[in-house]
Amino acid sequence: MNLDFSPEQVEFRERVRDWLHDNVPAEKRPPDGAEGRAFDLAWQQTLYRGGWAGINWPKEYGGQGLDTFQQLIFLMEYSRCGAPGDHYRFNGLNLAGPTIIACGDEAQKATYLPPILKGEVIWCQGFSEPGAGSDLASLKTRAVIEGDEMIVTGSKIWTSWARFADWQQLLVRTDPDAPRHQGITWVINRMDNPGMDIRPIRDMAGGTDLHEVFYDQVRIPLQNVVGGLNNGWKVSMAQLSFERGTAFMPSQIETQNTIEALIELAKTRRLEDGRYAIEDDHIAYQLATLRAEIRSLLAMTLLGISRNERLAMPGPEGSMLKLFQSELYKRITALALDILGPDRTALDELAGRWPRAFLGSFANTLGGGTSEVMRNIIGERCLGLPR
Amino acid sequence: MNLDFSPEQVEFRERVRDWLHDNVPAEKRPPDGAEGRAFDLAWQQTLYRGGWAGINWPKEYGGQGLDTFQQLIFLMEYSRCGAPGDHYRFNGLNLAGPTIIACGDEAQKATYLPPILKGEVIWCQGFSEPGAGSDLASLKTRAVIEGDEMIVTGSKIWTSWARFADWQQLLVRTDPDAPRHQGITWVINRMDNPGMDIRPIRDMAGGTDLHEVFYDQVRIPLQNVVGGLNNGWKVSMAQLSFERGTAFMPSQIETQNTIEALIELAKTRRLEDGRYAIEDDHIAYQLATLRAEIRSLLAMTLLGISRNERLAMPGPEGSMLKLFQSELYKRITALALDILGPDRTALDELAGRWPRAFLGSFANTLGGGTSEVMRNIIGERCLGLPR
Amino acid sequence: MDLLPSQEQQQIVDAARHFLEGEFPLADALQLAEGESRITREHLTRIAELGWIGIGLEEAWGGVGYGLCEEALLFVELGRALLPPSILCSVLGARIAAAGSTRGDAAEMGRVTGTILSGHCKIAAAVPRTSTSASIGDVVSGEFMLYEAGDADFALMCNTGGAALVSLSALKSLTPVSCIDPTLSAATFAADAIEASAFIATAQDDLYHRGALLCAALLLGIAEATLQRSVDYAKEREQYGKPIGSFQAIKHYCADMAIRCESLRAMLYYASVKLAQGDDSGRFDVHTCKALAVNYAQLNANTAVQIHGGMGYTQEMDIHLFVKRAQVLAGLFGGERQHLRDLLAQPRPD
Amino acid sequence: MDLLPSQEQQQIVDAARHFLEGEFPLADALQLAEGESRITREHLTRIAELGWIGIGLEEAWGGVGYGLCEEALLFVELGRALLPPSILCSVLGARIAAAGSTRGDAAEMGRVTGTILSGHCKIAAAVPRTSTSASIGDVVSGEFMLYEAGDADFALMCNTGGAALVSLSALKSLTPVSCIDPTLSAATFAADAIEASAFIATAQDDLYHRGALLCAALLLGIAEATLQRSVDYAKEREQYGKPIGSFQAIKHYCADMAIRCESLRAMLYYASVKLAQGDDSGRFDVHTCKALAVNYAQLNANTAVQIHGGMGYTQEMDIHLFVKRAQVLAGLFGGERQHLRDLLAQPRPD
Repeated sequence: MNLDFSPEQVEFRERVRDWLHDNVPAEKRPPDGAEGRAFDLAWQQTLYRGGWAGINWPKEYGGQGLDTFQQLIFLMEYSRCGAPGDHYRFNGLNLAGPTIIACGDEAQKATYLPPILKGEVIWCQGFSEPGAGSDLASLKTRAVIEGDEMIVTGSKIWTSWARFADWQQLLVRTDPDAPRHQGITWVINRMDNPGMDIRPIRDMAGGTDLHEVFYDQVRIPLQNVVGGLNNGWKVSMAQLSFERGTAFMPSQIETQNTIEALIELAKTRRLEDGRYAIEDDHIAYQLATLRAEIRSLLAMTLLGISRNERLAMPGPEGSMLKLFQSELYKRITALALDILGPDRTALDELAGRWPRAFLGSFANTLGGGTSEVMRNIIGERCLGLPR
Repeated sequence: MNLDFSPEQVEFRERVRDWLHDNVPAEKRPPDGAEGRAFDLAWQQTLYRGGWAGINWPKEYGGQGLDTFQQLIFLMEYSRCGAPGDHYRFNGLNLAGPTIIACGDEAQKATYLPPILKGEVIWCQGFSEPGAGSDLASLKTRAVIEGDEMIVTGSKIWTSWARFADWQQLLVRTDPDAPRHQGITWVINRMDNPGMDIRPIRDMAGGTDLHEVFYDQVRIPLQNVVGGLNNGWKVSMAQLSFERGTAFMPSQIETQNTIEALIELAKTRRLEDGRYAIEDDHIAYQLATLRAEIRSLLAMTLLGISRNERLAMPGPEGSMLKLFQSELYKRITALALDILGPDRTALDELAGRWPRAFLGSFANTLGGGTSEVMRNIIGERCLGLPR
Repeated sequence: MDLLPSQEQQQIVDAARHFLEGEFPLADALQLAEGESRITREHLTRIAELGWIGIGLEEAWGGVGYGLCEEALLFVELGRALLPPSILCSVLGARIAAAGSTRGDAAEMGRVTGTILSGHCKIAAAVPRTSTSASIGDVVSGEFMLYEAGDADFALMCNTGGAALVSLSALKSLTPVSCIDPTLSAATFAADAIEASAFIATAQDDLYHRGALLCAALLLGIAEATLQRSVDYAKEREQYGKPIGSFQAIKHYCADMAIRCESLRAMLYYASVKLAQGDDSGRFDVHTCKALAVNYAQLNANTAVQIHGGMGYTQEMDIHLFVKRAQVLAGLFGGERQHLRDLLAQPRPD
Repeated sequence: MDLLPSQEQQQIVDAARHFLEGEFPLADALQLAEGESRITREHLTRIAELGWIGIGLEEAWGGVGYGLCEEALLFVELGRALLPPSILCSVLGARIAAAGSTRGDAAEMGRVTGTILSGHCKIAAAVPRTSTSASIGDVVSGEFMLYEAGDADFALMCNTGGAALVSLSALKSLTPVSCIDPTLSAATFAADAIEASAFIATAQDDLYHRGALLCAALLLGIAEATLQRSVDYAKEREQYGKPIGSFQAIKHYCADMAIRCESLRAMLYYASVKLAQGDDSGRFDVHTCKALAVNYAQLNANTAVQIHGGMGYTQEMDIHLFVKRAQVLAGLFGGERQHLRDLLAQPRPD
């Protein structure tokens, strides 16, 4: 039990801090869309040039080959200084990339990994389907093998950033006769592939980052299959453990910024009765409880990393982090609206970012596994309860 | 939509109020045991002599033959003036009695109903079994028919007041080959019947009102069967609807006394920081919320009675009252302990009734159907969700 | 004593629900441009023709002559259909104007009463942004959030002291605000001693508590509509080969939502009767009702999003509109905190 | 950086758990008469022989020379086994006595340190009934709740200013109290300027935060023990033909309990390290830890009763003991409210 960084780690932290101080862009990220894409790629290019892209990715693919602790140090400094979020880069850096590292062949690694780190491409995901949200194994999008290609027909939903992505990690059913967890294949698809139709979905916070994607006889070369034909369930499970392991670390660290900002809000906003919000004991206790739980979220993250470091693979505890954080975030934003009183209905400066954050928070307990599915996973995989 | 009492009802209320004022005993009920039994029976005798026993029971069995609204008026006045609780009388007055009225034959009614109202006997229940708490239909206590008797072997658990009861309403399996909901019979059993062993269970609040009851070849005449052989499931379901309908009305009304007492406590107790508890906004909002929810509990009770009056039978909404009230009661007592601070660990005068009430409150969300079972019932029977 | 609606009352409810489902299907709201009102001037006159605006107003003033109970029942249906809060303002505004017609500029106020009742006058809701700074009387000051100012004639503002109608033309500078509820327009304004067109003190007609009660009715509509949608969806939508309503997680969410509806409906009936008959506990019961309504409607609407999964998070379904409207209504006629304080301050109700 | 216990630390944990399961099975507690202590004088000396009382005390003072982290790990196990809080008082008492031995009545305090470390001295916990009225220093005043006074030699009392040992013989009139926890005796007393046997100010050795942290460790033991029992029971107990753990209601209760354990364990480790190394955020982290611990241990213990059904409500199972002990520990070394206030008052931690 220690939280000491080695002299090398301390030195590393200084270098990160200095570099970020000099390089984090002053301007805000433009709203989503083509400008958002350009901004994200430019920032990734800056990171790459500075030698900070893919902290824990292998060096031969453009990464830095550093360990989880260095990644942690980097992310903590990164989050602290308010550097740009992952946004469109999220999928490539945290899901598709790590999956190709873990399950891809040499050619795939050489082809797909460097462009991610160099800020040349955006990736998206094609897992969920209209009929199968939480129940991934029941996916129906069909892929028929023909020669050295597969021909894909069906549809996917909840694909973030599809309109602005170059590549897609896609799950398709290649063997309809196999049991439902088998016969699924994980394959790389070009987003400008003929036969695709991409339709944005407006979410309740007003964003259009989510999409439905339709596939009509879309041809994908078999060499794009990662981890082998009909082995996609295993590949995607490996990925979900990244998603529930370290991929959300930045947003866990970010959550601390959010509660601190809310505490500041409570110190400056007055309630209906004229008092500052923080003078209301009910609000104060809620703020304190959230601050405490978010502090423990940091400790859980560090404990999780320590565990991963010893066990070499993220354990099911990542599900606890995901669930805990998403529920905390909902409580933070709901409390913010309570503090704002009648102003809570304003989506502009009047109420700051909070009402939009409140609306956006609903996504957190749905995307990447609903809270109910996460509780099932925790019950079954962490605690061994019967299905 | 009206809450007006007719002139006759107002006049009735005056009579109730006057009589209670003159007759409610000044002394507190002695603790459970033989003295408790004697007190309860004596008070029931007083009620009977005064013409207030069995407000809505048929006149021919000693009841008053009045309607639900008169019963409501009576109970409201009763609760308001702090008259003794049902205690040992609960089962006979609210469960066994109404069931015999609904499903018993003429002889059974004439034999068993008057002694309940006259304060001569105490009843208890024998439904749950060690292996089947919530899952009543899986009960295993066997009854073999032999001539005009059944011979019962098995065990029951959670029987309140068994040591001090004269009669028991017992559910036994009379046809082991029938599907689980069939082959069950509801029968009346004497508590001094040979072959019975009654073992008190100490509950977490220190009480010994609950029991396990063992039956070894216990003989019960078949004329004690209520509602017909193998028809016990239906009889007991009718009973559960009483239990979830009007039987808890007194305790619903009582809950209002409890929250008002807690508000008083908060006005006189000081917190660690020297302020009165009610000056803490967090405590104040919780008290206000509970007061509001308990007010709505009263309104729900009145709405339920109005519905019963139109539909002639308690609907599944009674399950909502049961669940809502038991969860509210837990929150009240937990808040009381929070207000008490370090004194909360004292079971005597120092902290008043609250710590014991807190411990006792755990029974409310377990007995008479756990909160989880109640939510299933509401989901399935009130909302029509699939099983 | 009978807390259920009478046959006549139930007919009002059934007719209203039937009309609203036919004329204002919520699907239409999904097609609106942001800030575009669902209720045009024309709609408002049709609604007025049904007698809804004057439903609880005395006949002597041109109303239909029913009471608060019928008003409350109607507003549950308006809440369920997500009709905008300006209708509530019309109902209350008619009372202010009618009372105003008995004094001061009597003729003018008599005329206004008529235009409100006939749906030819639209009234926007003005909510004090902090109650301490707002002063509402014959002269009005303070900072307000205004909903549906677009083509409105008056703004209605109200606090515990009374309720005022202010001509919208008297408000110099409205600052438009992007409203969380896409079916409502919003703006802020600062009033510096503006003369009200009419003001009515609480002692004369208690519009604050009446407004809070009707607002609670609108919120009950939200709580019930989101429960109903959730139950329907849970029966239909399958995952893992079963309707999701067979999973306890979903089933128990629905059960808790149902209890909230039952509790709030019972309380609304109870408070309506008590306030209508001027009972001692009337105000206590209204505080109770509004506090529960704010809490329960939000819980139900928010839970409905979770039950509907990803689809609930989109604007392709209507669930999000309930979530958003609940936030707007939470602030009208006193927030949850205020009503909780007020109800706790009262003596024990009988 | 590695937040997990080292191999050596894990050995301490394993050995402690093994010893406790063998020597103090909780089944024994169910047989005790009310107020009878599970830890006799003899038990205490055996525990002392294991080095537990001096585990975190510097060797120079006769301790084992481990640190706060090892102490915290040990106390999780003591919490799981529901050993009484007097052991916590012994651990802190030894520090007071040892520090006292460097000044004042040095010889006497040196002797006391020895008797505490060898388990020949028992120390009762005295909790200020309201922190405003209690004054703790070389002279002690105020009203206190006292646990395990029975055969104790000293009472330990502590607040943010420091910690004192008071000879039990100096307390004139104890008023016995029936304790909610049947394995603990309790009493109240009013101290009117009683001279302490020893006092140590927070500036010299911060026993308030150390005590709060170790108390949080005891509470984590409760949270984990009740989770474990619930999971075991949910796998075993069948209803409707299935283990109850396969029902989502129960499964999700267990999942939430598991998150609380993970959160609290991580926070305990983190706070132990931070407080031990005198980090700026150390006290913030302890406030956080104790506030979470009080909340989570109660939630877990209370939920465990519900999961165990009727049996959980009886004294035939041990669940009720955890519920009750959590109430006692909630008040030791500052309650939840106090720690929440304190952590909110601190600047943003790094």
